[in-house]
Amino acid sequence: MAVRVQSEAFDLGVETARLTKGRHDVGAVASFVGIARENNPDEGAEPVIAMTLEHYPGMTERQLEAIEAEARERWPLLDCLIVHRYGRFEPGDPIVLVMTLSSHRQAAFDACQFLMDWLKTKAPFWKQEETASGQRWVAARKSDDAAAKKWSKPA
Amino acid sequence: MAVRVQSEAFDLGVETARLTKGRHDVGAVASFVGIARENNPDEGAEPVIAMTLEHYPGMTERQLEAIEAEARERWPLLDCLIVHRYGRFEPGDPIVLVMTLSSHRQAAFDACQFLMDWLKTKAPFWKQEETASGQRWVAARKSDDAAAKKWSKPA
Amino acid sequence: MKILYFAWLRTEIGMAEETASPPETVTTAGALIDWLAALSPRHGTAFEKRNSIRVAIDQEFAETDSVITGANEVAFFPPVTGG
Amino acid sequence: MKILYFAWLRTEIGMAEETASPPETVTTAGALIDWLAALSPRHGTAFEKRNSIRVAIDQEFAETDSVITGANEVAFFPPVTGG
Repeated sequence: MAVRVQSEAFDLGVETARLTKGRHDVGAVASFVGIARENNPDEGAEPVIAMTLEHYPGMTERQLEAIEAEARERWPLLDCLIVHRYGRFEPGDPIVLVMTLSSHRQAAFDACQFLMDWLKTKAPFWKQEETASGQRWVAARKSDDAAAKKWSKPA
Repeated sequence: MAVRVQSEAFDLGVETARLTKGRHDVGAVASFVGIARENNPDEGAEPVIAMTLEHYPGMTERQLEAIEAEARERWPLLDCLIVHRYGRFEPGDPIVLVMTLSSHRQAAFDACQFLMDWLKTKAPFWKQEETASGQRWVAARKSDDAAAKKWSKPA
Repeated sequence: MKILYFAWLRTEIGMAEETASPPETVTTAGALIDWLAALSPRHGTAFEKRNSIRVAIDQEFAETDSVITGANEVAFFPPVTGG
Repeated sequence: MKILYFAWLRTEIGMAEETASPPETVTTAGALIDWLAALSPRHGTAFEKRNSIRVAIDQEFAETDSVITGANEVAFFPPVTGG
Protein backbone atom coordinates (compact mmCIF):
# COMPACT_ATOMS: atom_id res chain seq x y z
CA MET A 1 0.00 0.00 0.00
CA ALA A 2 1.39 3.36 -1.01
CA VAL A 3 0.00 5.63 1.66
CA ARG A 4 2.07 8.02 3.76
CA VAL A 5 1.00 10.35 6.57
CA GLN A 6 3.86 12.65 7.44
CA SER A 7 4.79 16.14 8.55
CA GLU A 8 7.70 16.39 6.06
CA ALA A 9 7.36 17.96 2.61
CA PHE A 10 7.22 15.85 -0.57
CA ASP A 11 8.63 16.37 -4.07
CA LEU A 12 6.41 15.67 -7.03
CA GLY A 13 9.34 15.05 -9.40
CA VAL A 14 11.02 12.59 -7.03
CA GLU A 15 7.77 10.67 -6.42
CA THR A 16 6.96 10.44 -10.15
CA ALA A 17 10.48 9.23 -10.97
CA ARG A 18 10.32 6.66 -8.17
CA LEU A 19 6.95 5.25 -9.21
CA THR A 20 7.76 5.07 -12.93
CA LYS A 21 11.37 3.90 -12.63
CA GLY A 22 12.10 0.77 -14.65
CA ARG A 23 8.49 0.45 -15.84
CA HIS A 24 7.58 0.23 -19.51
CA ASP A 25 3.83 -0.14 -19.15
CA VAL A 26 2.85 3.25 -17.71
CA GLY A 27 1.37 5.64 -20.26
CA ALA A 28 -0.29 8.13 -17.93
CA VAL A 29 0.56 9.74 -14.60
CA ALA A 30 -2.13 12.01 -13.17
CA SER A 31 -1.32 13.93 -10.03
CA PHE A 32 -2.84 16.45 -7.73
CA VAL A 33 -1.20 18.66 -5.14
CA GLY A 34 -3.30 20.53 -2.61
CA ILE A 35 -1.70 23.71 -1.29
CA ALA A 36 -2.43 25.93 1.73
CA ARG A 37 -4.09 29.14 0.52
CA GLU A 38 -4.20 32.61 1.97
CA ASN A 39 -7.89 33.08 1.26
CA ASN A 40 -10.73 30.75 1.87
CA PRO A 41 -13.57 32.34 -0.08
CA ASP A 42 -16.12 30.08 1.65
CA GLU A 43 -15.19 31.50 5.01
CA GLY A 44 -14.91 35.22 4.53
CA ALA A 45 -12.21 37.52 3.30
CA GLU A 46 -9.79 37.65 6.20
CA PRO A 47 -6.37 36.40 5.03
CA VAL A 48 -5.16 33.12 6.48
CA ILE A 49 -1.75 33.53 8.15
CA ALA A 50 -1.30 29.82 8.80
CA MET A 51 -3.26 26.63 9.25
CA THR A 52 -2.78 23.55 11.37
CA LEU A 53 -3.93 20.11 10.29
CA GLU A 54 -4.71 17.69 13.09
CA HIS A 55 -5.36 14.04 12.29
CA TYR A 56 -6.29 10.75 13.94
CA PRO A 57 -3.11 8.61 13.83
CA GLY A 58 -3.94 5.03 13.03
CA MET A 59 -7.39 5.73 11.65
CA THR A 60 -5.93 8.07 9.02
CA GLU A 61 -3.68 5.38 7.56
CA ARG A 62 -6.51 2.87 7.74
CA GLN A 63 -8.91 5.19 5.88
CA LEU A 64 -6.35 6.16 3.24
CA GLU A 65 -5.54 2.51 2.62
CA ALA A 66 -9.24 1.70 2.26
CA ILE A 67 -9.71 4.60 -0.18
CA GLU A 68 -6.68 3.50 -2.17
CA ALA A 69 -7.89 -0.12 -2.30
CA GLU A 70 -11.24 1.06 -3.60
CA ALA A 71 -9.60 3.15 -6.34
CA ARG A 72 -7.49 0.18 -7.42
CA GLU A 73 -10.61 -1.96 -7.57
CA ARG A 74 -12.56 0.55 -9.65
CA TRP A 75 -9.84 1.53 -12.15
CA PRO A 76 -7.00 -0.38 -13.85
CA LEU A 77 -4.23 1.37 -11.94
CA LEU A 78 -0.60 0.30 -12.28
CA ASP A 79 0.32 2.19 -9.13
CA CYS A 80 -1.01 4.82 -6.80
CA LEU A 81 0.36 7.11 -4.10
CA ILE A 82 -1.29 9.19 -1.39
CA VAL A 83 0.84 11.47 0.78
CA HIS A 84 -0.99 13.58 3.36
CA ARG A 85 0.87 15.94 5.64
CA TYR A 86 -0.15 17.13 9.10
CA GLY A 87 1.15 19.99 11.24
CA ARG A 88 1.36 23.74 10.70
CA PHE A 89 1.38 25.22 7.20
CA GLU A 90 1.68 28.68 5.73
CA PRO A 91 0.09 29.79 2.46
CA GLY A 92 2.00 28.21 -0.42
CA ASP A 93 2.93 25.03 1.47
CA PRO A 94 1.92 21.77 -0.26
CA ILE A 95 -0.28 19.61 1.98
CA VAL A 96 -1.54 16.63 0.04
CA LEU A 97 -0.34 14.66 -2.98
CA VAL A 98 -2.31 12.07 -4.93
CA MET A 99 -0.71 10.31 -7.88
CA THR A 100 -2.20 7.62 -10.10
CA LEU A 101 -0.48 5.58 -12.81
CA SER A 102 -2.25 3.75 -15.61
CA SER A 103 -1.78 2.69 -19.22
CA HIS A 104 -4.35 5.23 -20.37
CA ARG A 105 -5.12 8.73 -19.27
CA GLN A 106 -8.83 8.43 -18.51
CA ALA A 107 -8.35 5.87 -15.73
CA ALA A 108 -5.50 7.89 -14.23
CA PHE A 109 -7.52 11.14 -14.26
CA ASP A 110 -10.70 9.59 -12.89
CA ALA A 111 -8.98 7.68 -10.09
CA CYS A 112 -6.96 10.76 -9.07
CA GLN A 113 -10.10 12.87 -8.84
CA PHE A 114 -12.00 10.13 -7.00
CA LEU A 115 -9.21 9.86 -4.43
CA MET A 116 -9.15 13.61 -3.80
CA ASP A 117 -12.94 13.81 -3.49
CA TRP A 118 -12.97 10.94 -0.99
CA LEU A 119 -10.01 12.26 0.97
CA LYS A 120 -11.94 15.45 1.61
CA THR A 121 -14.83 13.56 3.22
CA LYS A 122 -13.30 10.33 4.57
CA ALA A 123 -9.82 11.12 5.81
CA PRO A 124 -9.87 12.12 9.50
CA PHE A 125 -8.13 15.50 9.23
CA TRP A 126 -9.30 18.73 10.84
CA LYS A 127 -8.15 22.16 9.81
CA GLN A 128 -7.64 25.10 12.13
CA GLU A 129 -7.03 28.47 10.51
CA GLU A 130 -5.06 31.32 11.98
CA THR A 131 -6.04 34.86 10.99
CA ALA A 132 -5.44 38.27 12.54
CA SER A 133 -8.60 37.65 14.64
CA GLY A 134 -7.23 34.41 16.10
CA GLN A 135 -7.61 30.69 15.55
CA ARG A 136 -10.74 29.02 14.27
CA TRP A 137 -11.73 25.47 13.33
CA VAL A 138 -12.83 25.27 9.70
CA ALA A 139 -16.31 23.88 9.05
CA ALA A 140 -16.85 21.06 6.55
CA ARG A 141 -17.89 22.17 3.08
CA LYS A 142 -21.15 20.95 1.58
CA SER A 143 -19.54 21.07 -1.89
CA ASP A 144 -17.02 18.44 -0.75
CA ASP A 145 -19.81 16.09 0.28
CA ALA A 146 -21.47 16.64 -3.08
CA ALA A 147 -18.19 15.97 -4.93
CA ALA A 148 -17.70 12.71 -3.07
CA LYS A 149 -21.29 11.61 -3.59
CA LYS A 150 -20.97 11.67 -7.37
CA TRP A 151 -18.69 8.62 -7.10
CA SER A 152 -21.21 6.57 -5.12
CA LYS A 153 -22.19 3.38 -6.87
CA PRO A 154 -25.91 2.97 -7.53
CA ALA A 155 -27.53 0.93 -4.76
CA MET B 1 1.83 32.08 -22.64
CA ALA B 2 3.29 29.06 -20.90
CA VAL B 3 3.79 26.67 -23.79
CA ARG B 4 7.05 24.90 -24.58
CA VAL B 5 7.92 22.56 -27.44
CA GLN B 6 11.29 20.98 -26.78
CA SER B 7 13.36 17.83 -27.15
CA GLU B 8 14.78 18.07 -23.60
CA ALA B 9 13.26 16.30 -20.60
CA PHE B 10 11.21 18.15 -17.96
CA ASP B 11 10.93 17.74 -14.19
CA LEU B 12 7.52 17.80 -12.60
CA GLY B 13 8.83 18.91 -9.20
CA VAL B 14 10.82 21.79 -10.66
CA GLU B 15 7.90 23.01 -12.78
CA THR B 16 5.44 22.85 -9.87
CA ALA B 17 7.84 24.74 -7.60
CA ARG B 18 8.44 27.36 -10.30
CA LEU B 19 4.74 27.96 -10.98
CA THR B 20 3.69 28.11 -7.31
CA LYS B 21 6.70 30.04 -5.99
CA GLY B 22 5.73 33.16 -4.02
CA ARG B 23 2.01 32.63 -4.63
CA HIS B 24 -0.50 32.46 -1.81
CA ASP B 25 -3.66 32.03 -3.87
CA VAL B 26 -3.10 28.58 -5.41
CA GLY B 27 -5.03 25.79 -3.71
CA ALA B 28 -4.86 23.12 -6.40
CA VAL B 29 -2.26 21.92 -8.89
CA ALA B 30 -3.43 19.20 -11.27
CA SER B 31 -0.89 17.68 -13.57
CA PHE B 32 -0.61 15.01 -16.19
CA VAL B 33 2.49 13.35 -17.62
CA GLY B 34 2.22 11.21 -20.74
CA ILE B 35 4.90 8.53 -20.99
CA ALA B 36 6.13 6.36 -23.89
CA ARG B 37 4.82 2.81 -23.41
CA GLU B 38 6.13 -0.53 -24.55
CA ASN B 39 2.73 -1.80 -25.56
CA ASN B 40 0.07 -0.12 -27.55
CA PRO B 41 -2.95 -2.36 -27.03
CA ASP B 42 -4.84 -0.64 -29.85
CA GLU B 43 -2.19 -1.64 -32.34
CA GLY B 44 -1.35 -5.25 -31.59
CA ALA B 45 0.89 -6.97 -29.14
CA GLU B 46 4.35 -6.41 -30.60
CA PRO B 47 6.48 -4.51 -28.05
CA VAL B 48 7.49 -0.98 -28.97
CA ILE B 49 11.28 -0.56 -28.89
CA ALA B 50 11.15 3.19 -29.44
CA MET B 51 8.99 5.89 -30.92
CA THR B 52 9.70 9.12 -32.73
CA LEU B 53 7.47 12.16 -32.49
CA GLU B 54 7.56 14.51 -35.45
CA HIS B 55 5.85 17.89 -35.24
CA TYR B 56 5.11 21.00 -37.29
CA PRO B 57 7.32 23.75 -35.85
CA GLY B 58 5.46 27.05 -35.70
CA MET B 59 2.01 25.51 -36.03
CA THR B 60 2.56 23.42 -32.90
CA GLU B 61 3.26 26.45 -30.71
CA ARG B 62 0.36 28.30 -32.29
CA GLN B 63 -2.06 25.43 -31.63
CA LEU B 64 -0.86 24.88 -28.06
CA GLU B 65 -1.24 28.59 -27.32
CA ALA B 66 -4.76 28.55 -28.74
CA ILE B 67 -5.66 25.49 -26.64
CA GLU B 68 -4.20 27.12 -23.54
CA ALA B 69 -6.08 30.37 -24.18
CA GLU B 70 -9.31 28.41 -24.49
CA ALA B 71 -8.70 26.60 -21.20
CA ARG B 72 -8.00 29.90 -19.43
CA GLU B 73 -11.23 31.29 -20.84
CA ARG B 74 -13.32 28.31 -19.74
CA TRP B 75 -11.90 27.81 -16.22
CA PRO B 76 -10.64 30.20 -13.52
CA LEU B 77 -6.99 29.19 -13.87
CA LEU B 78 -4.25 30.99 -11.96
CA ASP B 79 -1.60 29.53 -14.24
CA CYS B 80 -1.12 26.80 -16.77
CA LEU B 81 1.79 25.01 -18.43
CA ILE B 82 2.05 22.77 -21.47
CA VAL B 83 5.38 21.12 -22.31
CA HIS B 84 5.44 18.80 -25.33
CA ARG B 85 8.60 17.02 -26.37
CA TYR B 86 9.56 15.84 -29.86
CA GLY B 87 12.26 13.43 -31.01
CA ARG B 88 13.00 9.79 -30.26
CA PHE B 89 11.75 8.17 -27.05
CA GLU B 90 12.09 4.79 -25.42
CA PRO B 91 9.47 3.19 -23.17
CA GLY B 92 9.45 4.99 -19.82
CA ASP B 93 10.44 8.38 -21.26
CA PRO B 94 8.07 11.25 -20.36
CA ILE B 95 6.72 13.00 -23.47
CA VAL B 96 4.11 15.53 -22.49
CA LEU B 97 3.32 17.55 -19.37
CA VAL B 98 0.18 19.54 -18.66
CA MET B 99 -0.17 21.44 -15.39
CA THR B 100 -3.05 23.64 -14.24
CA LEU B 101 -3.26 25.84 -11.16
CA SER B 102 -6.45 27.10 -9.60
CA SER B 103 -7.93 28.05 -6.23
CA HIS B 104 -10.12 24.96 -6.23
CA ARG B 105 -9.51 21.44 -7.37
CA GLN B 106 -12.43 20.95 -9.75
CA ALA B 107 -11.31 23.70 -12.15
CA ALA B 108 -7.73 22.43 -12.08
CA PHE B 109 -8.77 18.83 -12.80
CA ASP B 110 -11.24 19.72 -15.55
CA ALA B 111 -8.88 22.10 -17.34
CA CYS B 112 -6.02 19.59 -17.18
CA GLN B 113 -8.15 16.86 -18.69
CA PHE B 114 -9.55 19.23 -21.32
CA LEU B 115 -6.02 20.23 -22.36
CA MET B 116 -4.88 16.62 -22.70
CA ASP B 117 -7.96 15.62 -24.69
CA TRP B 118 -7.48 18.54 -27.07
CA LEU B 119 -3.74 18.02 -27.40
CA LYS B 120 -4.41 14.53 -28.67
CA THR B 121 -6.57 15.82 -31.52
CA LYS B 122 -5.36 19.37 -32.20
CA ALA B 123 -1.59 19.42 -31.67
CA PRO B 124 0.26 18.63 -34.90
CA PHE B 125 2.38 15.71 -33.70
CA TRP B 126 2.81 12.40 -35.48
CA LYS B 127 4.07 9.25 -33.87
CA GLN B 128 6.20 6.61 -35.55
CA GLU B 129 6.70 3.36 -33.65
CA GLU B 130 9.70 1.09 -33.91
CA THR B 131 9.14 -2.63 -33.29
CA ALA B 132 11.11 -5.75 -34.21
CA SER B 133 9.23 -5.70 -37.55
CA GLY B 134 10.38 -2.18 -38.37
CA GLN B 135 8.99 1.34 -38.28
CA ARG B 136 5.34 2.24 -38.66
CA TRP B 137 3.30 5.45 -38.46
CA VAL B 138 0.65 5.19 -35.77
CA ALA B 139 -2.96 5.77 -36.87
CA ALA B 140 -5.19 8.25 -35.04
CA ARG B 141 -7.43 6.77 -32.37
CA LYS B 142 -11.19 7.15 -32.58
CA SER B 143 -11.34 7.18 -28.76
CA ASP B 144 -9.23 10.35 -28.76
CA ASP B 145 -11.69 12.09 -31.07
CA ALA B 146 -14.53 11.01 -28.81
CA ALA B 147 -12.69 12.27 -25.71
CA ALA B 148 -12.13 15.67 -27.29
CA LYS B 149 -15.73 15.94 -28.54
CA LYS B 150 -17.13 15.74 -25.01
CA TRP B 151 -15.71 19.24 -24.39
CA SER B 152 -17.43 20.78 -27.42
CA LYS B 153 -19.76 23.58 -26.51
CA PRO B 154 -23.34 23.14 -27.68
CA ALA B 155 -23.90 24.96 -31.00
CA MET C 1 -12.55 1.87 26.89
CA LYS C 2 -10.37 4.60 25.37
CA ILE C 3 -12.23 7.77 24.39
CA LEU C 4 -10.57 10.17 21.92
CA TYR C 5 -11.51 13.76 21.06
CA PHE C 6 -10.38 15.75 18.02
CA ALA C 7 -10.54 19.35 16.75
CA TRP C 8 -12.96 21.61 18.68
CA LEU C 9 -14.22 18.70 20.77
CA ARG C 10 -10.67 18.27 22.06
CA THR C 11 -10.24 21.97 22.81
CA GLU C 12 -13.71 22.34 24.39
CA ILE C 13 -13.41 19.29 26.60
CA GLY C 14 -9.79 20.18 27.32
CA MET C 15 -8.24 16.80 26.68
CA ALA C 16 -7.36 14.57 23.74
CA GLU C 17 -7.94 11.24 25.41
CA GLU C 18 -9.48 9.67 28.49
CA THR C 19 -10.27 6.19 29.74
CA ALA C 20 -13.94 5.60 30.51
CA SER C 21 -15.84 2.71 32.07
CA PRO C 22 -19.48 3.26 31.19
CA PRO C 23 -22.03 0.87 32.72
CA GLU C 24 -23.13 -2.14 30.68
CA THR C 25 -26.43 -0.45 29.87
CA VAL C 26 -24.53 2.01 27.63
CA THR C 27 -24.45 -0.07 24.42
CA THR C 28 -24.52 2.49 21.58
CA ALA C 29 -22.42 5.50 20.56
CA GLY C 30 -25.44 7.72 21.19
CA ALA C 31 -25.88 6.37 24.72
CA LEU C 32 -22.17 6.89 25.29
CA ILE C 33 -22.54 10.55 24.28
CA ASP C 34 -25.31 10.98 26.87
CA TRP C 35 -23.21 9.29 29.54
CA LEU C 36 -20.05 11.32 28.71
CA ALA C 37 -22.05 14.59 28.60
CA ALA C 38 -22.89 14.10 32.28
CA LEU C 39 -19.25 13.69 33.35
CA SER C 40 -18.43 17.40 33.64
CA PRO C 41 -19.78 20.79 32.58
CA ARG C 42 -17.15 20.97 29.78
CA HIS C 43 -18.26 17.57 28.49
CA GLY C 44 -21.86 18.74 28.70
CA THR C 45 -21.23 21.90 26.66
CA ALA C 46 -19.14 20.13 24.01
CA PHE C 47 -21.67 17.33 23.49
CA GLU C 48 -24.59 19.78 23.16
CA LYS C 49 -23.81 20.15 19.43
CA ARG C 50 -24.74 16.53 18.75
CA ASN C 51 -25.61 17.14 15.09
CA SER C 52 -22.09 18.40 14.45
CA ILE C 53 -20.41 15.41 16.06
CA ARG C 54 -19.21 12.32 14.21
CA VAL C 55 -18.08 9.07 15.79
CA ALA C 56 -15.58 6.31 14.97
CA ILE C 57 -15.57 2.95 16.73
CA ASP C 58 -12.22 1.18 16.67
CA GLN C 59 -11.06 3.55 13.91
CA GLU C 60 -14.04 2.99 11.61
CA PHE C 61 -16.72 5.62 10.95
CA ALA C 62 -19.92 4.72 12.80
CA GLU C 63 -23.39 6.09 13.57
CA THR C 64 -24.98 7.10 16.88
CA ASP C 65 -26.94 3.83 16.92
CA SER C 66 -23.81 1.72 16.31
CA VAL C 67 -22.95 -0.76 19.06
CA ILE C 68 -19.92 0.09 21.22
CA THR C 69 -19.98 -3.03 23.40
CA GLY C 70 -16.52 -4.64 23.28
CA ALA C 71 -14.89 -1.68 21.49
CA ASN C 72 -11.38 -0.67 22.50
CA GLU C 73 -11.46 2.88 21.17
CA VAL C 74 -14.29 5.31 20.50
CA ALA C 75 -13.49 8.70 18.96
CA PHE C 76 -15.63 11.84 18.69
CA PHE C 77 -14.89 14.67 16.25
CA PRO C 78 -16.52 17.22 13.91
CA PRO C 79 -17.02 16.43 10.20
CA VAL C 80 -13.58 16.06 8.57
CA THR C 81 -11.99 19.00 6.73
CA GLY C 82 -8.80 17.52 5.32
CA GLY C 83 -6.81 18.01 2.12
CA MET D 1 3.72 28.99 -52.08
CA LYS D 2 5.50 26.73 -49.62
CA ILE D 3 4.13 23.18 -49.42
CA LEU D 4 4.95 21.05 -46.34
CA TYR D 5 4.52 17.32 -45.81
CA PHE D 6 4.53 15.46 -42.51
CA ALA D 7 4.58 11.85 -41.27
CA TRP D 8 3.86 9.23 -43.97
CA LEU D 9 3.12 11.91 -46.56
CA ARG D 10 6.67 13.15 -46.11
CA THR D 11 8.17 9.67 -46.37
CA GLU D 12 6.00 8.65 -49.35
CA ILE D 13 6.61 11.81 -51.34
CA GLY D 14 10.25 11.76 -50.27
CA MET D 15 10.56 15.36 -49.15
CA ALA D 16 9.48 17.56 -46.26
CA GLU D 17 9.03 20.79 -48.20
CA GLU D 18 8.78 22.14 -51.71
CA THR D 19 7.90 25.42 -53.37
CA ALA D 20 4.97 25.24 -55.74
CA SER D 21 3.41 27.74 -58.15
CA PRO D 22 -0.01 26.37 -59.01
CA PRO D 23 -2.03 28.23 -61.66
CA GLU D 24 -4.57 30.82 -60.52
CA THR D 25 -7.41 28.40 -61.22
CA VAL D 26 -6.26 26.32 -58.23
CA THR D 27 -8.11 28.17 -55.46
CA THR D 28 -8.90 25.51 -52.85
CA ALA D 29 -6.92 22.99 -50.82
CA GLY D 30 -8.74 20.19 -52.64
CA ALA D 31 -7.80 21.61 -56.04
CA LEU D 32 -4.21 21.94 -54.83
CA ILE D 33 -4.21 18.23 -53.90
CA ASP D 34 -5.33 17.35 -57.44
CA TRP D 35 -2.67 19.59 -58.93
CA LEU D 36 0.13 18.26 -56.66
CA ALA D 37 -0.96 14.64 -57.28
CA ALA D 38 -0.09 15.13 -60.97
CA LEU D 39 3.47 16.37 -60.27
CA SER D 40 5.10 12.93 -59.95
CA PRO D 41 4.18 9.27 -59.47
CA ARG D 42 5.20 9.53 -55.78
CA HIS D 43 2.92 12.53 -55.32
CA GLY D 44 0.17 10.62 -57.12
CA THR D 45 0.47 7.58 -54.84
CA ALA D 46 0.66 9.62 -51.64
CA PHE D 47 -2.38 11.75 -52.46
CA GLU D 48 -4.51 8.73 -53.38
CA LYS D 49 -5.46 8.34 -49.71
CA ARG D 50 -7.36 11.63 -49.70
CA ASN D 51 -9.66 10.65 -46.82
CA SER D 52 -6.64 10.15 -44.58
CA ILE D 53 -5.09 13.52 -45.40
CA ARG D 54 -5.58 16.70 -43.38
CA VAL D 55 -4.57 20.18 -44.41
CA ALA D 56 -3.39 23.35 -42.69
CA ILE D 57 -3.30 26.74 -44.42
CA ASP D 58 -0.83 29.20 -42.90
CA GLN D 59 -0.58 26.97 -39.81
CA GLU D 60 -4.33 26.75 -39.16
CA PHE D 61 -6.36 23.59 -39.66
CA ALA D 62 -8.48 23.85 -42.82
CA GLU D 63 -10.82 21.81 -45.03
CA THR D 64 -10.45 20.66 -48.64
CA ASP D 65 -12.83 23.43 -49.77
CA SER D 66 -10.86 26.12 -47.88
CA VAL D 67 -9.40 28.88 -50.06
CA ILE D 68 -5.62 28.84 -50.54
CA THR D 69 -5.35 31.99 -52.64
CA GLY D 70 -2.79 34.30 -51.03
CA ALA D 71 -1.56 31.66 -48.57
CA ASN D 72 2.16 31.48 -47.83
CA GLU D 73 2.25 27.94 -46.49
CA VAL D 74 0.04 24.91 -47.06
CA ALA D 75 0.77 21.70 -45.13
CA PHE D 76 -0.53 18.16 -45.71
CA PHE D 77 -0.42 15.45 -43.07
CA PRO D 78 -2.33 12.50 -41.60
CA PRO D 79 -4.63 12.95 -38.57
CA VAL D 80 -2.51 13.96 -35.59
CA THR D 81 -1.33 11.33 -33.08
CA GLY D 82 0.46 13.36 -30.43
CA GLY D 83 0.78 13.16 -26.66
